[in-house]
Amino acid sequence: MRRLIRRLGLYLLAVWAAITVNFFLPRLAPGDPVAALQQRLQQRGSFNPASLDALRAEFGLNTNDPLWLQYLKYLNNLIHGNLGVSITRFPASVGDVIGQDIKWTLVLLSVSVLLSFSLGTLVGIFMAWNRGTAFDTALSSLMMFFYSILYPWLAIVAVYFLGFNLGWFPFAFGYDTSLTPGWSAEFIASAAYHAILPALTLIVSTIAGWMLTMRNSMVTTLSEDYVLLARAKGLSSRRVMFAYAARNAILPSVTGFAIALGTVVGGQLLVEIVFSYPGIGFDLFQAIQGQDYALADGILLLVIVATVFMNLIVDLLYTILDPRVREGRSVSA
Amino acid sequence: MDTMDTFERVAAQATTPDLAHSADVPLLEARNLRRLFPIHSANPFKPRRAVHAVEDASLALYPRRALALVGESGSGKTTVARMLARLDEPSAGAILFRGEPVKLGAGAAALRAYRRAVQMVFQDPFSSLNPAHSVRYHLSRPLRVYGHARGREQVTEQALALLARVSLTPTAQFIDKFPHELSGGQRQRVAIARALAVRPSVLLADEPVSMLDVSIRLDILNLLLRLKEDGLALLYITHDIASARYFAEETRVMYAGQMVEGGPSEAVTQRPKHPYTQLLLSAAPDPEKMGKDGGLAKLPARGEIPSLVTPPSGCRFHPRCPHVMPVCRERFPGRTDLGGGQWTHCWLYGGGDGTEGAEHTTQTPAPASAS
Amino acid sequence: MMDSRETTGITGTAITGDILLNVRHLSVDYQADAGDVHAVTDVSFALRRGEILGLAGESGSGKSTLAYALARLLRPPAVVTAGQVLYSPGVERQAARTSVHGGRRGRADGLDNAPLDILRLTPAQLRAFRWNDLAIVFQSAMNALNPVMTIGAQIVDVLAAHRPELSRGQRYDRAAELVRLVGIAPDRLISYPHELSGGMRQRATIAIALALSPDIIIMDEPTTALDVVVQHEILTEILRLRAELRFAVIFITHDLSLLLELADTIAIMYAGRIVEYGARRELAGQPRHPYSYGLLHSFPNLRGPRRTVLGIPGAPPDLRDVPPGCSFHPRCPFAFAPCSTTLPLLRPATTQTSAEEHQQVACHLYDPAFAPAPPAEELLAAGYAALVRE
Amino acid sequence: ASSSANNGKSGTKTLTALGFVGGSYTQDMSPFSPNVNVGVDGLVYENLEFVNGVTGKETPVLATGHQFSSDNKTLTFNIRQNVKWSDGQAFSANDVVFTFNMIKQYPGADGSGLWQHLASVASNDPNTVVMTFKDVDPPLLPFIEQTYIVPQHLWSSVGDPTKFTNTSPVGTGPMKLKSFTAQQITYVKNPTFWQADQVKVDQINYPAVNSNDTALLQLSSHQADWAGIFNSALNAQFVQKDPAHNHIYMVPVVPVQIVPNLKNPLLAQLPVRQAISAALDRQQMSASGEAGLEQAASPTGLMPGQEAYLDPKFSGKLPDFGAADANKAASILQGAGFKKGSDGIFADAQGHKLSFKATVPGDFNDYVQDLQIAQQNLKAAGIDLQLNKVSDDGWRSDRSGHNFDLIMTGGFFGPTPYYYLEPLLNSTHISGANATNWAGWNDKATDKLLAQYAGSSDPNVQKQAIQGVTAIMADQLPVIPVLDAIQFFEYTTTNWTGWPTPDNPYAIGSAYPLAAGDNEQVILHLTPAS
Amino acid sequence: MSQVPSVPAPQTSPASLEPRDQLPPALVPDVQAIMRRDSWGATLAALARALWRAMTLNRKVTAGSAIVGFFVLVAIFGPLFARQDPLKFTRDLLQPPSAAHWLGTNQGGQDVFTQLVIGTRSSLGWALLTGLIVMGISITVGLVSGFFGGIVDDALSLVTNVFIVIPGLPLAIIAVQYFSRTTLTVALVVALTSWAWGARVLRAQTFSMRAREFVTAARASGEHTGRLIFAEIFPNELSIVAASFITTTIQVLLGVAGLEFLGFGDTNSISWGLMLNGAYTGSALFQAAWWWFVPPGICIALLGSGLALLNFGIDEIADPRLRVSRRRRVRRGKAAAA
Ligand SMILES: Nc1ncnc2c1ncn2[C@@H]1O[C@H](COP(=O)(O)OP(=O)(O)OP(=O)(O)O)[C@@H](O)[C@H]1O
Ligand SMILES: Nc1ncnc2c1ncn2[C@@H]1O[C@H](COP(=O)(O)OP(=O)(O)OP(=O)(O)O)[C@@H](O)[C@H]1O
Ligand SMILES: [Mg+2]
Ligand SMILES: [Mg+2]
Repeated sequence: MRRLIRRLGLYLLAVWAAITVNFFLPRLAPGDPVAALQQRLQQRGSFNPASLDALRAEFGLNTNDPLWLQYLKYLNNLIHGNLGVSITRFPASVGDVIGQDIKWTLVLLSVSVLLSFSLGTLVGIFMAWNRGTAFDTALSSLMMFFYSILYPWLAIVAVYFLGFNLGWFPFAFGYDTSLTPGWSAEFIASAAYHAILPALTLIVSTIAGWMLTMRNSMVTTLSEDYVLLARAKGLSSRRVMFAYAARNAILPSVTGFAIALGTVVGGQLLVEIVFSYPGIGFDLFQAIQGQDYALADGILLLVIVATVFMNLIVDLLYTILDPRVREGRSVSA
Repeated sequence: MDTMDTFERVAAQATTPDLAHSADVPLLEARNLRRLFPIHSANPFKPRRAVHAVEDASLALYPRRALALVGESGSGKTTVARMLARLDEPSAGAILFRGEPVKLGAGAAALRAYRRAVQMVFQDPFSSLNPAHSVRYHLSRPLRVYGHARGREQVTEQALALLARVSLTPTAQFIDKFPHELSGGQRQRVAIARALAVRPSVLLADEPVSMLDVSIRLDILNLLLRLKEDGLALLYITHDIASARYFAEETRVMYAGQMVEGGPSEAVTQRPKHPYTQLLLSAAPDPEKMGKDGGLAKLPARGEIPSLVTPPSGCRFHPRCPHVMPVCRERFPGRTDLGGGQWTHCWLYGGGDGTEGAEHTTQTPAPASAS
Repeated sequence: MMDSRETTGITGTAITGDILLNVRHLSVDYQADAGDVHAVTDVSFALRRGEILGLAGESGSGKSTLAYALARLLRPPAVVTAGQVLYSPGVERQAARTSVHGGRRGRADGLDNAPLDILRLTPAQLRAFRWNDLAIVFQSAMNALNPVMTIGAQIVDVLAAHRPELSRGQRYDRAAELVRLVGIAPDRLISYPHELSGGMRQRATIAIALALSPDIIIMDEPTTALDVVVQHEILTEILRLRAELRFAVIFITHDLSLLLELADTIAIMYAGRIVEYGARRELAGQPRHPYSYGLLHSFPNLRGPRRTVLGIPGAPPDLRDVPPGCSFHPRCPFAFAPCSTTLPLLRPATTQTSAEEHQQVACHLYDPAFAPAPPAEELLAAGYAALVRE
Repeated sequence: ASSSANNGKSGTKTLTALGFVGGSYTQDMSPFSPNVNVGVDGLVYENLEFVNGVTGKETPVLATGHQFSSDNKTLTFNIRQNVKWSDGQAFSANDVVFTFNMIKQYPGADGSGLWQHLASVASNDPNTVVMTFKDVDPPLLPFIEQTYIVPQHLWSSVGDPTKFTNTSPVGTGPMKLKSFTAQQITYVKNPTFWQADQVKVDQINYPAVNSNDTALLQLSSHQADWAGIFNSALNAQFVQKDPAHNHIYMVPVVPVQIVPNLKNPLLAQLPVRQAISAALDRQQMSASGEAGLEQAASPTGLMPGQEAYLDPKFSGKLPDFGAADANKAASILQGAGFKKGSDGIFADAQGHKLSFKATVPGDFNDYVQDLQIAQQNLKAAGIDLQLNKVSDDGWRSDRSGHNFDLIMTGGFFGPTPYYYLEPLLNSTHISGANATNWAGWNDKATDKLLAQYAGSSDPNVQKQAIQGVTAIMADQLPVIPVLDAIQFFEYTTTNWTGWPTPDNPYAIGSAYPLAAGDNEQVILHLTPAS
Repeated sequence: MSQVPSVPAPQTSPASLEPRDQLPPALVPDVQAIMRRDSWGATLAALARALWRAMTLNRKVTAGSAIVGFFVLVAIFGPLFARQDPLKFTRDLLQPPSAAHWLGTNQGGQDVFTQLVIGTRSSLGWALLTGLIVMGISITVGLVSGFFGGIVDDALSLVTNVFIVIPGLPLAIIAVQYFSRTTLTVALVVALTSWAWGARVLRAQTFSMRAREFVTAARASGEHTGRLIFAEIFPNELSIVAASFITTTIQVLLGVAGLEFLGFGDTNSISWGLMLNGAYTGSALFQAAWWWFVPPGICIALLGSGLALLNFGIDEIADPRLRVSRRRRVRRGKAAAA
């Protein structure tokens, strides 16, 4: 019990620290968010310093409060669940912006992370098991190549050839925009169809990472005596592979998976750019470029909380996966 | 190499101890050591419990003498040795080195000075050697750390000499092997060589020869005997009671965390008094006693091994004891001196005046010379 | 179920005439860049149903390697370079099996009674063979349990793999029965390995080995971490089971006293070879090979007057570069000319051919071609004494 | 996104426009919001008059005309009659008055700073709105004309219009909101529009696009009809793919220039500026940095089409800088007494080297590349140029703070060159937090000409004033124009015809909100392709 | 065993015991042989042999070494053979590959091949350097944190968790605005945002490792803490460390290239990422200028997969238990004959 509370406390501390960093970092960068807005206004004609001042006041940027006071106010707002108002999307609130885009991000990314993780881990297990065979060599070389491709490069090539030239998949948008989003079969089918290419590129470029992690840790486990004993027991290869070797080797992968799942809520900027796919990564990108502190902080907060939450889950999972953890003999990675 | 003589000599010493020259002050002494291991339960709401691994263990190691620790597996022998090696902190009790209490929070320098004098051979050679390092590394580290050898050539020389002394020949071949390339017995010898490399004055040997064939075992024990003659104090933990008889002046028997009997080895092995010691000795394989058709002898007692989390009340052996009396269930017997340096904790022999069972003498058992 | 038609066992306990395992000219190398380590060389022996074969010998002489080879568990760089391990389950066992297994284990080759070469089993055959027919307890038994599975699960695992017809409940009952056999309370079945002491883990491993009552159990120093009481209890239990189930045991240990109590047959290994092989009584009474002799006189006795223990002077040979001829000759008090040139092979120690006489020895002293008469035991004693005195 | 034109289910004729590249939408349909959604301005809400950014020509919208008083202190708009809001209510001058006064109340909504010059806006009768000025400022006219008018009956209660999301906008324009999702804004024809019979477009879709590449592919695959994007591959991937239908029409609006800091004594010397200008390879910059879409600028700072504002000495033809000529640059410098040092760099008699830093926002790829070309050009001419890449904000503050040697930047623009030249050259804009006379050009003659323009509402007087300034530009190089920045405009005639063309530049065709008033004109001109 | 052989107790004097620290004369040749074997030259030769052995361990590693080796050579010597100024703008815009321009030219008329060759040094160099930095941080933090546990661990874990959570892209954007826009900045950002993961894995490993008996044994033999961490525990994590060095290097290679791709690079220099940025902003692929877009992407992927393939040898190199002699099985003649 005490351990649990202590862990929780540590995580809260990490959340606080990360929030703090996220608060101060962008504000330390030079510049003024309204100046970015000014750019936009300027292009509409002449611009009016008075209107800028008015906007600045509306965004709460006219303050002469020292940074620390702003920080305290920010924390206070957070505690009250108030994430503030986005500048780049003014007058929408941060909550609205996030709420509207996060569904896409969550569905696309969690599905592809999940697929990539399970496939990659599975392949890693087989690869370690068949270390040095032709299967291992061929498949791993291919996967390593995809692993090392710069993601946007792969995505652009996919968009251009598979999407645009061959027309196998839609190359833009999250769904056929002539449809009304909703729980209609047509819409869901369309959304699924539009998700294929982004998900595919994501999976292809990340799967080998999972594979490597699993394979490396599996190779070490395979030389353990308990694996030898399991083989001696005449268990099926599958049983030895999974219940004995993989089960002991999977902890690092699980940690990675949790972190990956946690950061999912941050979106995947490159996917969203290249596929014009709706999502939160692009919002974050724009927020940072437009010095939209509130929006950026809001999204980052989400990422932090999600990551920490996933870590908590992993901690619990660990006690199931590795009984030694319960006694503090080994720790969650 | 001289081989077989030393046992004889020691045997002579053990029966007629001539310990005038051995210091009156023990080199390393343990007083009333106690060790509890808290148990972490998956259920955070359960009350905290603990393994009572060692209760009130006292012993003293003298130069030129060996103390054998035998007993049930899981009775806390290793735990005692680890506390003496300062790898584990006792929950209670004191450790004295050359009569001085060993301070728990002493700095790194003090610790190293202690380790220069006190070394331990670990029980399991499969886990106590670093799989990433060769034999050479294992041996050269203590040599360098304690300044016994400098420069590659000296270190190599010393390492080879150590290998030769533990009969790992050809030395030049073994020096570059990795632990996984060694058989169990070979690993055990590397572990011994590593401890010897420090040139300690106290050696805590935890089943150091259990995986060696008898002839090499003899070599190693002879080696230790020679070192003992040169002034080494030895703690010899073993399940091989016969070797304790031959090798150690004094033998202690542990049961479920408690020392139940002690005294000169010959006395303890030939005239065991405590029912557990008797059980132990009757269970020891003995070809001499072997029936015509082989097979194992029948044991006088049998029963569950006690839980150390909730140890039996009173004498922990009472659930298995053929001579159990009501008092055994209530109080732990005090120490009864049986003469000739032999003592035991058993109600059969009066239970230490039969008075305060649970609070038996804390006095370090006198060396056999006292009698 | 037991067919006692050829109960000609030496000790009269349980050995039947059926040869379960016939090891022929088995050699195992550890391949290394610096030169191959010949850990097992040309080892042949037969193991009969119900027999307990004690394997003793020098540390590093290849006992564990041999055990692994028999179980087909060698890991690189170990390689079987020659030999066969023939396994004949025998009719009775086979019949008993099929009723239990519902024919699942039926031999793919249809040669139900023909001996199988374990070293050439297909993966499927191997899986069926393992644990059903041969179980093993590793030398490092304490470290051989899966840290993330309960002891119970690891026992049940075997049952699930080989006895699919058992229900879950039956499997657990069996597991409870097994741990009780080795002196662990059944409520510890839900414990994880790290929650048990070294000795308990060793016992759990033994329980796993007994799970399927296989034909052959190899035990590689299974009791090093156990006190003699527990050891005694476990071995008693094994003896009882052996009498009941008539399996054979290969028992590797350095505890010669134990071996002399326990084993039916004893093989002594030196430098990768079996140098002497015989019934326990023969070996106890009259060890023939100079090495065996030294060994049997190198352990202290517990009871009775203290005696002189001999040792075997000299150092074990380099297994990469075994001396020509008899590998023991550099240390042997009786070495004579042929020893350094000609390799002695196992041969009957005596000329008389009684059914009871098994004793075989690989020593030129017992080869009429080199020595006119085998040496008497006093001679061996004197020889050692002389050597030691040097 | 297969919703290209004419394929609507019930025969609706749909136009798909990529009006906004930048992620999902959040609903924000107030024309006074800085983040107003595409289509709100122009399509839903209308302004008083449309001013053609290319030709300067005015088209009446909600006002049928306007008149300045002779002292230019009052401005009267004649308000159109029979206009209805899309909710059926009648539009009147009161709405106009309301709108202007609302801006006054909420300065955040007064993006153009109208009320710095306005004194009052009132309506004497339903047909006219009268605006009085604090000072004489006819150049403010376009900003007044382009203010979007909102209905009083709905907006009088909304409070701050910049914070009003206006989820069901009611306007007078040709379209009205059909549906809003984060991924697409859809407008349909407004049946109550006062020129409804002119509107052939039944529906406009504005899908949310995240990148220009997507937009290009959408165009190229005819999934979109209309856009305003920059992409180097426009020619290769769009125009060339279907030259008969796919067109681009890039409208130059303002020069991109290298602004010298005239406080730098070297750059204050005309020959140095001339030498720099002469050495620049504007063709290479156009071809490499801008994919050939932007052309080399004219020294006058005028755009093609603005020939009317040329000084007569140019005889009606926009002068150009001529090809890059390192030798010419060198000879100018030698003529001015500069000597080449051993490192190949010119220096003046005192040994001050012609070595400059060019400040540029690091993420403006084309600027960076242009300057890299300049760097090579200048090196050949004996002038050293280093790139000083800074953040956008740093660039902006350096620019207004005169904290640079040379800085690359665009400029402001409006219906006449005045809106470009005035902020750039008027000495009143040299200092202050929002200084726009970045070079620090302080020239009496220039100031006088600009004042002449500002003091008059007579187009001819204004024209003459600008002609004078263009001569100064060309002769004295207060800034060094490099390329003509453009408004991007791509369209396909597969589904719709009637787009603005160079022959008929009735509006800037770009599909983005910057050209909102123009968008309305485009919609009014479009007809389904046969 | 009834009759106990009675051999008279031999009279060996204690003086005949081996002196404790003297080398038995029989071992002198051994020592000499070992010393000879261990001379510096011999060690170097052995090292080279080991390297070669490692490189030729299996097909994957061989291919990986060949690829990485090739790029290393290009990075070192490539610039010597550059025929053109890689940054020189010319009017030969977007030329397809030809004899004059082996890989054609880009929108600026710059020679793609020359840029590719020159860019190798930056891409590879920064990847390796940053990979090293990242490893350095994660090893130190991970091992120290895992070994000490308690407060130290709590503090370091906190830092680690915070860095795991901070997304790299925002940091990069801020950094390039705050600091100068150089590759160093980009590399630092990548380093800062990528060490935490490795540290976590190593911490977990170390945590379970520190309880191993061999660590206790080393402590008992008097090793101090630093050595326990870095000499006892660390070598056992070498395969993880090396594997994660390789993956980190790939991540860094991709990370730096990715940031450059997004336009946060130092446009004064040449690297594959910057080439891709140019090709991306120049819509090279859509202009059918594949020679501009494809080669840098392929080079990154090739170098990355070369590095990744090396990973398949690390098990064997780092873990002595997995080292296997490469010789094929041979049946031993004499035994087979018997
Ligand atoms: N770290 C630990 N945590 C919990 N219990 C422990 C720990 N170490 C030892 N124990 C328990 O303490 C008791 C004594 O263990 P110890 O290893 O000292 O026995 P031992 O006498 O050396 O046994 P063996 O002869 O089997 O080696 C055992 O019951 C063991 O399970
Ligand atoms: N991986 C390996 N590489 C090289 N040599 C090895 C390897 N494993 C074992 N050996 C050598 O093989 C020989 C036989 O080892 P094995 O473990 O079979 O001996 P053992 O008879 O079981 O000894 P012990 O009684 O000490 O356990 C030993 O000399 C050992 O050094
Ligand atoms: Mg122990
Ligand atoms: Mg062994």
